[in-house]
Amino acid sequence: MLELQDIHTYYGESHILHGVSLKVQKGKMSVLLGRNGMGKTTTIHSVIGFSPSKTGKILLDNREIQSKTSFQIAKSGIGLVPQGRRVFSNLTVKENLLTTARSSKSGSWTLEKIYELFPRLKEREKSMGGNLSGGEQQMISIGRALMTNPEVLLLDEPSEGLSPIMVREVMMIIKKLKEEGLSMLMVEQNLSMALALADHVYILNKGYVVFDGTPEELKLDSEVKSKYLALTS
Amino acid sequence: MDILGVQLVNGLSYGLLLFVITSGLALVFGVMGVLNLAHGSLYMLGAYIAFTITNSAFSNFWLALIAAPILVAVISLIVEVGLLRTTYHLGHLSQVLLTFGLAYVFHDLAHWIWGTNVLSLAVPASLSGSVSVFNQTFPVYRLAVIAIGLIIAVILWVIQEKTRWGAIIRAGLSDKEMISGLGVNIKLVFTSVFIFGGVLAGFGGVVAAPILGIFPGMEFQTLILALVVLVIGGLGSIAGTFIASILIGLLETFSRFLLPELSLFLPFAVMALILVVKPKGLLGKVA
Amino acid sequence: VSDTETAAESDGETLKIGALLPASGVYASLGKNLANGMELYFESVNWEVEGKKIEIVYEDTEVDPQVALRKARKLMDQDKVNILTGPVSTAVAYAIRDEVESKKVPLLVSHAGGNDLTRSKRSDYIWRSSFSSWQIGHSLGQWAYDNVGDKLYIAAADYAFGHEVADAFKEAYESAGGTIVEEVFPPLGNNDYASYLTKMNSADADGVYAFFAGSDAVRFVQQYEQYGLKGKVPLIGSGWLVSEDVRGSQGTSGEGINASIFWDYNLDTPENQEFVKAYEAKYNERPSLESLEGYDAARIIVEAVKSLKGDLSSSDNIVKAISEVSFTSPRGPIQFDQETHHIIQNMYIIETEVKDGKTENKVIETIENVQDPGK
Amino acid sequence: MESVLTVEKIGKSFGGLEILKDISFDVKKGERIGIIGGNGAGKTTLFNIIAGDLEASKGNIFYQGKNVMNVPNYKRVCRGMVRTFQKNNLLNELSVLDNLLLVLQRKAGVENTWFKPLSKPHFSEIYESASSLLERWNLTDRRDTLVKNLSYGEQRQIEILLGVALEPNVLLLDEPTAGMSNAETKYILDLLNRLPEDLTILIIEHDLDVIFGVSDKVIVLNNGEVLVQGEPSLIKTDPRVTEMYIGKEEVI
Amino acid sequence: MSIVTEILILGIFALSLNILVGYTGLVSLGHAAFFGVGAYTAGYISKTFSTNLFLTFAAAILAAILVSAVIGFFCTKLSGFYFLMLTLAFSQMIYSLVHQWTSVTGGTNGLSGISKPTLIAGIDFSNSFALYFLILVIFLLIYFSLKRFLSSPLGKILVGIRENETRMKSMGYNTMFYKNLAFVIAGGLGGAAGCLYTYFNSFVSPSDVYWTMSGSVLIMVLVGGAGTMLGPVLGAAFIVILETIISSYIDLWMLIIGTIFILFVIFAPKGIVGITSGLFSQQSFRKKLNPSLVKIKELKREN
Ligand SMILES: Nc1ncnc2c1ncn2[C@@H]1O[C@H](COP(=O)(O)OP(=O)(O)OP(=O)(O)O)[C@@H](O)[C@H]1O
Ligand SMILES: Nc1ncnc2c1ncn2[C@@H]1O[C@H](COP(=O)(O)OP(=O)(O)OP(=O)(O)O)[C@@H](O)[C@H]1O
Ligand SMILES: [Mg+2]
Ligand SMILES: [Mg+2]
Repeated sequence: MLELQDIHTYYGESHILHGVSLKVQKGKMSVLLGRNGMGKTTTIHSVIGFSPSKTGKILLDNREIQSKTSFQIAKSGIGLVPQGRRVFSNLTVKENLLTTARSSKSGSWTLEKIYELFPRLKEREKSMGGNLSGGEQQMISIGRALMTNPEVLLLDEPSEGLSPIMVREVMMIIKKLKEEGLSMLMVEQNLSMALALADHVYILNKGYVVFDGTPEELKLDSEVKSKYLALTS
Repeated sequence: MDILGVQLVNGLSYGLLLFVITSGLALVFGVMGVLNLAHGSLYMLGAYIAFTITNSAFSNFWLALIAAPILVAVISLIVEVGLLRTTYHLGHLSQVLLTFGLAYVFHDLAHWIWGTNVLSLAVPASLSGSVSVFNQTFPVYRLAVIAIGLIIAVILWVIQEKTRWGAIIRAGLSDKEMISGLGVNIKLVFTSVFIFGGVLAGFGGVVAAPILGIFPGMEFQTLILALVVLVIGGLGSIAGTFIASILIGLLETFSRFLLPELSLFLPFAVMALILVVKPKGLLGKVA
Repeated sequence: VSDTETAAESDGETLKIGALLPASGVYASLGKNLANGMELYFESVNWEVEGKKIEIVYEDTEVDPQVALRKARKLMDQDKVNILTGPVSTAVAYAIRDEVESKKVPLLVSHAGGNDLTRSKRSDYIWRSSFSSWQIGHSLGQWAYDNVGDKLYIAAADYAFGHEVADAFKEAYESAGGTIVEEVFPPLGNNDYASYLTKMNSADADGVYAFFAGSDAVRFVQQYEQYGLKGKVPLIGSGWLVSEDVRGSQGTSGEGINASIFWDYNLDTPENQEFVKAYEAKYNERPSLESLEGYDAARIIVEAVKSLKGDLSSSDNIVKAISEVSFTSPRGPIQFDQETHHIIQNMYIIETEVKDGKTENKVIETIENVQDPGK
Repeated sequence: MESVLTVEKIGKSFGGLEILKDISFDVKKGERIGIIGGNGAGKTTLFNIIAGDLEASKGNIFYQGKNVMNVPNYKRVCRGMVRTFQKNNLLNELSVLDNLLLVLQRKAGVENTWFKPLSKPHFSEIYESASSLLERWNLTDRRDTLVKNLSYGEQRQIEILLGVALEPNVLLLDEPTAGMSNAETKYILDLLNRLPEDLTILIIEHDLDVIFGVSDKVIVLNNGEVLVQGEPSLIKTDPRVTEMYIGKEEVI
Repeated sequence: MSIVTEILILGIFALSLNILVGYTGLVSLGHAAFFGVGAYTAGYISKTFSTNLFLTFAAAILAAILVSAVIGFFCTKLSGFYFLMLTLAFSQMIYSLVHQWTSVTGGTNGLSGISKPTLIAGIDFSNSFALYFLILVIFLLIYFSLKRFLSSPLGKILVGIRENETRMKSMGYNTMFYKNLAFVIAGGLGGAAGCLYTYFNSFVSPSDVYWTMSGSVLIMVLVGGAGTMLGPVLGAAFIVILETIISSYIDLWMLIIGTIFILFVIFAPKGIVGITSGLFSQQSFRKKLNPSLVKIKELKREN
């Protein structure tokens, strides 16, 4: 569904991604792991066009999208839950959800369904986005992306700031979304969540893909785990 | 008693004239975060173009009222796409400086094209008469201005509060990158808003010209007043701009009537007072 | 502006005139007309006097005295002009006064009319060929009492010049026996007179004396009509209320205004007819008051240099020569008051009337040889 | 042990919405308090009030025995009460080192020097402590990077670093490890446990490993009220906490 | 010579505004108020009381400091555009005061015929070289003191406030105090510049207090390079030279200056200093608290 081929991305002079290649199969979840500052967000940003890659190809449904601008990429069916939430602080909760909403054949998310999912948001419907708590903002961020009814969803640390009970809730949704055929690329620090959901795992280190395999393979590879994820057990 | 009544109508008419002039500035600022110091210049161009049209073969005020704003919109389009767009990533101060430079450029262009004489725009016969208000002669045109101001206020309020457009635009103000990442062509939206701001400025120029006149430097005079109105109302609030326009209109009218020596001082004093008491203006959103 | 080709230094073969005139800002059109007037006269003498080539170096004063001062310094230090002329704004004239005096460069003031320039700020090097605010205001006082009534309302733009004109008028009017019911001073560049007019309308006055110029004059006179005062309360004032540059924009609203001024387009003298004809032939537009001022200033300079036989070596001699110039100008006979350094000239009372849908001024009375008291 | 911070009947409403209702608790010197609670329970709001960044609608805060309700936020910092933010709040256009120097010059009490350049020769102690801090936090190679050019997780670390560098008496940490990778989270956990014993810490976290790794006592907020407070072992097994906050263990 | 003197004076003025705009991140459009207060104070005292250099200079600075303390008290409570507009409002109020208080200020005509300052009885600065050197010495003193001040810990606090005021509070800084301090220092130096301008011109005009003056000095700072020491001085030089030269040759000089601004904004947003530093060094400049590469805190609508 989504494929990155040999992506090189720069911030000004500094070379951040060194030939990243990865794939997301239709209806599957690929997870991107790695320590802080290794280039995970940069990868996501390369896909959505915030920091376009200098060389390499990005294919969505076999169509090249790397030279398009962000709004075109998003419109061609990619949804984004960014790192740090980035809710529109001067819009109400409801406006945050509705403003960029789009309908499409691939999804059927509506305001009611989002409210059902996050009852907290309904309670805060008229509050300004900027006044919400961290976790509430994360819910908006997820809801907002779903409301664009994408075919591919990019999730950059969706569990950040969510309480354990909400994390579990979000996991359930993601599972359901997969079943409905949505393809996803997720960056996640919460390992148990990541591994429970992933169909495929990539590990980034300093802009290089250093592991490419299934969660099971990763569980067995203790060297990779300790070296790149600082997991001892 | 009668004289107070007439002054009240004077104040309303002047206030709504201010609103017509300021609305475009308020819209562009509220929506794009661009403090368009060339707004006064677009206003001036509207007036001068209207003058040229009414003094051409067509010689028709109503044609000028439609054509001048359209021409100003074209100029706005060129400004936004050709210049402003290249500076959005540099922060808002850059746009202030850029539009300030533009104001200079437009000033001399007008000087060059239309010369330095004082010009005036004749009102069509249907609006040029006078009627009696509170037993005093009152120009019909000023009553028409009240109506025009109210219509524009309603249109803007609907656009900003009742359509998704308004929300998209405000979202763009909060995080431009993110809104495009969600599939909105924010550049196009910004261009349209700027053009619409230009239309309002040009329209304001035509409507104001019969009252305020057309002369070199008119744009700076208007700009300062418009900025005062904008700030008193609270940045980004159309309703606030509306209230502030009427407030300043009444204030100026009555201060000229009662305390003429202070009329230069008062608008600024009121602005300072309001900012000290309500740091975000009358209806500005509180942080 | 044309004619700025620089003859590197003042070589003794050219008469270099530094013209400090606004080319931008609100007074730009006055500056342009002054320049046109000067050039018209110099052209009539082929840009030459006593074998010297005449050259004008223009500097834009904008509306900022500080800028003007900078430009005046440049004209004196760098261009080494023989004579300075110009300022439109009185503030500019005051700003450059000390600099001019300390550098001993003759300044022939061709517009700025603030009283003090030929009173407390008088300088050996400064002579004025235009007018003073006293002349403008004072000249209408007696006439107003005789012809309008004994209760008047005064409205004048709120700046030094407006106050001076209003005061001079008041002085003359009151000594004639009239009373001023109220004075109001709207800010310079005020954009809407509605409030003032409404108040005037209900005041108990026989007429209104107004001093406004430029865009203020256009709006004031137009709105005077719109608010129903025209024809009801007589409007009188200074000539700028209905001068050549504003009447076109006023439509017919200026009809019936009486004003006092030192020149009018329709002044019926051979000198004036000749001037008007020459001006219209060259520029294809009517001369304004400022065109006349420029024209006269140019002639004064030429006459002075003639009497010096072209000897420009001493600025004291130039000043002396200027002070002795007298001739019959399009505005009538003029000469300098040796005491005040200010011009003695006729003042005219004009009336604005409608002809073929346009307004024209008509001279209805002449007050001869008006001399500023100098105090 | 003496109590260093007392929260007394704190309440807060926004508009008509009551966000905090009569929150009271007491913190002894050197205690490590974990604060947990569902999203929007009011944890950050409580911190804002304790730190003086937000006015309470009612109630009192006592710090070191004195009522500090009328003490402005910066003065509370000077008296040793320091907070970090849930949302990164740094001097983005300055380098990591400059962020740190601004903290350290204040700590050293030289911030009002006005005629001596802030440079190594003049203020060597400050530069040295900056270097050693950066060294310890493994950030030496990030020293001259502008903060805005750091990754999200790296910025989180600076956020904590600036708080710790002030060597406070009371440290309020708002979700310090959110967005940090496992390795860094572990490091922070170690670090917190190695901080001086008499330092009082209040920490908000959703990562229960961190909470239970540092806290002596846990306070659970729910809908603006204290649901329970007590020993970590007690909290872990409290059925209300499981129901409201942790959720049932389910196999996915 | 006279043009250099003028550049030095306006350079001081621009440097003073730069403390606010470039370092503290407070974009003021009312700085002419202090320039005017300094200029009028010096002028009025010279005309009515004494022309003593130290007396007039000290009085001008003191008056400017007092006025800026009052105005600053209100203005520093605001930020962004509201700050900008409030400074504008106050300066316009001072302008109308100057305009109306004719007995002291001379109204629209300004104060003219002001004598040059005297050092001690008999020794004065009526010689333009002497005056030039006096101004040069004052300029150098101010320039180097300011440079040292801004690189001191206290100066860095201002930069911190520009970047993130809430964070500075959380570090324990009383930001309100420092903002007021910056405002007063900037006002005092602005007054000093105004005083020198009076010495130089022997004349004070209301246009010195008008918002266009605030606008041009802001442009000097931004075109030169805000947040740097050299920038404002270069900006002052650039604008003064440009205005003097261009307007001598062309009527439409506003068109030229406007176009140049626009080119600066688009192609050299960091001003003249930004261009030159780009040429001379790429790496070393990125380090340290070097504000030249730091964007001015955005005039953002706070939400
Ligand atoms: N705007 C920028 N300019 C320059 N360098 C940047 C910029 N943004 C990020 N970097 C650098 O790029 C590298 C990768 O950053 P990225 O945000 O992709 O990391 P990440 O893997 O998402 O980390 P985290 O887990 O902390 O979010 C980091 O070293 C960071 O310092
Ligand atoms: N300024 C405000 N105006 C209105 N409501 C607010 C404001 N600030 C916070 N709230 C509301 O108060 C509640 C508590 O917010 P707070 O940030 O304290 O939650 P929290 O416990 O820190 O949650 P999280 O774990 O998600 O960060 C939220 O529901 C939020 O929407
Ligand atoms: Mg990241
Ligand atoms: Mg929180």
